[in-house]
Amino acid sequence: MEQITDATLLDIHRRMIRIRIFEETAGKLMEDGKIPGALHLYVGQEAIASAVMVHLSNKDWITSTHRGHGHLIAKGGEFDQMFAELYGKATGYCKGKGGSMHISNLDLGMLGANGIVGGGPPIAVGAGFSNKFRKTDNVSVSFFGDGASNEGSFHEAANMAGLYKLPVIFICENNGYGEYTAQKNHQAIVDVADRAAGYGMPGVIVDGMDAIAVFEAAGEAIKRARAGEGPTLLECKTYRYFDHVGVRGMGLSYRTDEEVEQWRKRDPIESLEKRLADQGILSPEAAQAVHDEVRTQVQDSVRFAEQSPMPDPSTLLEDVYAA
Amino acid sequence: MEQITDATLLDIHRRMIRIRIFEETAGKLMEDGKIPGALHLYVGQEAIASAVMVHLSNKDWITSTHRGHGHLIAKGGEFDQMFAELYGKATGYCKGKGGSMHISNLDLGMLGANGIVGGGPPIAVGAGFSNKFRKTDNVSVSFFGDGASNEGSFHEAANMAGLYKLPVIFICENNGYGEYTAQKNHQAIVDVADRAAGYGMPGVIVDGMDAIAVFEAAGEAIKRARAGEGPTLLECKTYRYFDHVGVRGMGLSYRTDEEVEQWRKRDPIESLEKRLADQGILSPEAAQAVHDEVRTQVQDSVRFAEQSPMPDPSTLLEDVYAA
Amino acid sequence: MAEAQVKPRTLPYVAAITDGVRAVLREQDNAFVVGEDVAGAGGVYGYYKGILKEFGPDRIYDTPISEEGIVGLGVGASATGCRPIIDLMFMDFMGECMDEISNQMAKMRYMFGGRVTLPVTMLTMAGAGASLAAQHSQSLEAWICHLPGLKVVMPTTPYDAKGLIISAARDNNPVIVVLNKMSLGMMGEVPEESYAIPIGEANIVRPGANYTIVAIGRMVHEALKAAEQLKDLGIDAEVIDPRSLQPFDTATVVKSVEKTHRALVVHEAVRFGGIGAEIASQIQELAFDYLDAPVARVGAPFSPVPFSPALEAHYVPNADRIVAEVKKQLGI
Amino acid sequence: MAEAQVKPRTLPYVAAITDGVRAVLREQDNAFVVGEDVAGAGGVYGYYKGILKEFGPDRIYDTPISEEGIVGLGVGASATGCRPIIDLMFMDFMGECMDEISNQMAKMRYMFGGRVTLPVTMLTMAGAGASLAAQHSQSLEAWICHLPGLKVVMPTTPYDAKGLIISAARDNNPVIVVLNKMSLGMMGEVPEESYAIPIGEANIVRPGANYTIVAIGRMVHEALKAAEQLKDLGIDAEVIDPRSLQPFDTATVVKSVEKTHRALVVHEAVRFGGIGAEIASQIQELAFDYLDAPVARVGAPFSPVPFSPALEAHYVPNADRIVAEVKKQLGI
Ligand SMILES: Cc1ncc(C[n+]2csc(CCOP(=O)(O)OP(=O)(O)O)c2C)c(N)n1
Ligand SMILES: Cc1ncc(C[n+]2csc(CCOP(=O)(O)OP(=O)(O)O)c2C)c(N)n1
Ligand SMILES: [Mg+2]
Ligand SMILES: [Mg+2]
Repeated sequence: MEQITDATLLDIHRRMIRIRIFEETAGKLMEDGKIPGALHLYVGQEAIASAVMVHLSNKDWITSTHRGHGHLIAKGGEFDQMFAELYGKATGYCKGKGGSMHISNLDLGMLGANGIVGGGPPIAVGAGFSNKFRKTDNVSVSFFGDGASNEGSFHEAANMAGLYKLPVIFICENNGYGEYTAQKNHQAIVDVADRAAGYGMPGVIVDGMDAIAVFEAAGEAIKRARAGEGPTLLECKTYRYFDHVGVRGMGLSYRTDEEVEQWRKRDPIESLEKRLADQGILSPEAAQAVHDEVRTQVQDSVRFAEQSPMPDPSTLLEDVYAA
Repeated sequence: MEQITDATLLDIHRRMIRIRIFEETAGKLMEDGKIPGALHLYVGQEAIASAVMVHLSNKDWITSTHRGHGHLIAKGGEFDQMFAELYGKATGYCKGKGGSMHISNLDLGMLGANGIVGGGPPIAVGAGFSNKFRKTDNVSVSFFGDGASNEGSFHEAANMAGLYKLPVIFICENNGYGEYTAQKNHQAIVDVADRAAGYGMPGVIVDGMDAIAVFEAAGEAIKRARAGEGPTLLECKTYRYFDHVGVRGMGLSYRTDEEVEQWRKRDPIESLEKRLADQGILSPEAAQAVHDEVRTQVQDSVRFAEQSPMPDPSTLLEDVYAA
Repeated sequence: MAEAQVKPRTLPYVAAITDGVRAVLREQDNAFVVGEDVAGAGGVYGYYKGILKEFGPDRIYDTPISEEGIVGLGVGASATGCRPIIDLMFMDFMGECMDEISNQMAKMRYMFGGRVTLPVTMLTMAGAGASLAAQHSQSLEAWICHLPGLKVVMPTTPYDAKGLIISAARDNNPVIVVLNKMSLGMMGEVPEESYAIPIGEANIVRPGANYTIVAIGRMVHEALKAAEQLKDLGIDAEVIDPRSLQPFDTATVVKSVEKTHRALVVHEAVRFGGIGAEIASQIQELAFDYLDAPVARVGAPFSPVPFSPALEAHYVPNADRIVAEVKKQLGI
Repeated sequence: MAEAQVKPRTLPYVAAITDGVRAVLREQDNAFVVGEDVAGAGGVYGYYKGILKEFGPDRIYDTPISEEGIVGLGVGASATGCRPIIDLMFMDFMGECMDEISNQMAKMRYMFGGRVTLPVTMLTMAGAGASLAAQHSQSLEAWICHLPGLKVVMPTTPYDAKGLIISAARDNNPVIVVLNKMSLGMMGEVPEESYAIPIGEANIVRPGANYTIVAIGRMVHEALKAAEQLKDLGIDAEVIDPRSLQPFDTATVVKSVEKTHRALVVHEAVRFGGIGAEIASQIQELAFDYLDAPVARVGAPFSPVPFSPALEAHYVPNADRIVAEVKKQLGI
């Protein structure tokens, strides 16, 4: 198993902070009515995107979900273009045409958030097929939720990846809920990883609140994929702190405060910081400096987004077709 | 395990003969240009439909596939209305509107052949849901192929059946091919039953050429379902003797003559007859008499179908909507 | 049972949907609701609020995120003695279940020679205007109106929402009820008792003398606003809400055009290939000699629905665009 | 490379498809074919015969029966540097993959602000007349023409089949090529060399003076037969094959109607909500003052496709029904 370096640990840590602060800020802006539409926030799940993405280059593809900001940030997304997109501004990654649910950047290898649950896995299979066809050693990673694992599209994609031994990693971020429906009310199994056997691929379970565990498990899966040994289904047990949409969301009582508290006690950032401090890699003060720095970046980017122009109505019918 | 009676054995035997002779005749009529459209023949797989169906009443539902004649015959389908349907006659089960791929009879609990691979499982889940909702102890059985097990619809249906613990039995007739594509070229697994674990249901494998083995395994699964213990995925390893469509079909060399011969040596009818003879339940002569009787019935029914009128064009727009 | 005489009660569209579903569950023992987040959460737009509490878990079920499975459940259950109400959270998700809708639900009766009956009702949410972008804002009624075997209704008021849901559920055919997310807060009179609105009968929501506007779904309200503006131009527009798109009440529309000599069809869906094309074609086929000008159409332009409010505002048809189109047609 | 001058060669439509695919695989290194039974079997209609042998297993792949997976593969591979040709065995199976077609393939470029390009070509088989019943005989082009982001072409001759497949594959957008199963044996001239037919340009297959017939897909041939019959009635029909439905060559059609003053649109699809409604609407919008009669439409009646040949013969539009509709329109 690849030994994790201090630099990588710090890299993961910074990505997690970037996600956390971006998301907290975005959620507030949405609930204050500044950002239109619906935001699905990633807070609580930061370890997964961050620890997976440090293994990838811009030529490795990912597909994401409706809960996609974290994936894009971890893949290198810039706050300016991200906030601008959330605000629907012309300077956004998608020129304001996509918004939160379709935020994307091909240059970073990010094939888009997706408003369709289960929309991503077949596309990731296509990207993996492409990587193999073009004889690269690049991989594609498909992030999806526990809820999405019940979509037929996931099944078809997983079967095809297994069949063609494609360099695809299926990462199920099992946060225990699909919207307001608990996992036990949407599938009769506890571990989504149990489905891997049906596609001829390994199914691996990892603690999604533990960045280092995710780093190691994802590293194994990605190494296998690059080596032409085929796909892996990696299930990360995790939790989202906020509501399905926004922060407070609809205020439904589908889960208890105690449950949320239990998970928050295992906060992926806090526990990583503790470990980094214990090992003398990053002092609490230095960690705080990262937070502060990122917070400033976020504030700057919010300002950038707010000051950016709305797309001109004349652009409405542009970008439907390529020349 | 339920002890099989002589009467049941004879019943299964007769159903198998009825399927075999019906199908051989229908295939010839199609290839002679008498029956329009496409027939997918069940010859070789007779043990499965026959041994499952003896467990069911007319109030137990089944969904079938494009290869559906055998299922309907085993469920009690009459040759007259079946041949008439294949000929597109007004006297057919569907008044000529459905043909082979949609042949059905609700009174017998047969929810139709289906031209869509994977179209059946979700409907069987609906029927199972209905059985449970209406507080009956009836079950529904969904027949589907190895190829169909790669459709997203199967996945969604299986997951829902497992979740709600529905009285549904998923019977995969694994004949090794989806059209001209061998199983190893459409999925990375050998046993479709491996997928059961992913839905929280038992996966059982049985020799689909052995009527008694199918009877026993299906009996267990149906008993479980009736008792409210939920669904089962039962995989029956089998083989189709003829081409994907028709008898000679497209004449492609996607499988070897030796392979066909190997399977034919394990013919489900011959082996059952041998066993019935050995056990003194049915002498070869008595078995022959069943064949002869059925052959005469088939001939009579072909005559009935041929002499039946075509549907009147005035009926074209009938049956689109219910009153 | 003697219904007590109640005085007019107003409800928002969202509560009228609930009221319709409640009426169905009361009057039909074999009716139940299935869909994503319908039971525990009461639906993401809240229109099943209270149903679980009132009717219990045997009558309303949360499902996995499995649209094809949900529709298949509706098909199989309705074929075997139940009267399911299935919920498709957003109409945009029809892509996930179009096989069960189009190849099974719509065709099964015909393929079986009329020997099966599918009393299944599907509720789904359409419409743009909420900055939900390309995959949560579509109006795809054109797809399903093109499918023999289905009925399609689009309630535009609280009154119609309740009444059409009840009619849909009483109908012995698959009926798709297309709701509109921007109308959820709209208030209107909704009687307490159960009542049905005949499927296939258009509603003349504003009688008028010299112009016919056929408005689909939420566009009815924009057409009414447009009609007010048109008054100043001396145009007395008749606004027709077909309510049911399949079957479509051609007669009412044609009769109107015979009187007014001019017509415009408006819908939220993309103009090219929208249901407006069918309606415009029918009008010119059947009232050609009465027409003083071509039948006009207003619909969304030819792009996916944009996210940015700045673009979406220019995308979704509204009263101003209707008025502009009328003026263009009249050369004023 | 100097192409040798070859003398006209005739091929059946089925072989012209193969020829088109072969041309694409030769000229585009990043093109490959994926679909059910396309490689080993050469396709259930045989139009990939020989491709595996000529190009090897790296260029053509059999897939599982997973239509949504197949289309998703096309989306993902085309977004990342390949030019896939994906095969959907029957157009009826669009129900299984409509999400990947409509929500991903059609919209991705727009949603991403134009920052992705999807050069993916989909071949699929439509049409009734082969006693294949309701789920293997449909013409569903209306669904996909209503989706901004897609292009849709329907080749009606061997020449067009090859040329449009090549154009589709050279196009940098998702293009759906709708083939017709009853035309597979039709013979026609097909040059050896690679050639493209511009997408969006209609073809006037029979010039005429006083009647315009716009015929979609295989109906072009029925329209040509009808035109012969109409000669005896003194009608000199111009038959237009749009070839491309999205984008649609409105100008050519309108110009024809301005000359002929009468028009009829014919397609195999169900008449209600078919693409004929869009075309008829456009004609009356843009050529209203030229029209001597309403634009007529011929399409399939409002039922699923029946299995029985006795019924199917009355279901599928043909020359006689076109002639009858013309006569009705003219009152003769
Ligand atoms: C095809 C489709 N069905 C339903 C929805 C509505 N929806 C959006 S997110 C969601 C829950 C997804 O759950 P999961 O996959 O576990 O992801 P999570 O939200 O937990 O990250 C649902 C049902 C959708 N967007 N697309
Ligand atoms: C949705 C769909 N995709 C493809 C087809 C074409 N098709 C018909 S039968 C078949 C093979 C089915 O294989 P399997 O499920 O193993 O059943 P078998 O024919 O072996 O009985 C295919 C691909 C179809 N009818 N429906
Ligand atoms: Mg989840
Ligand atoms: Mg098979």
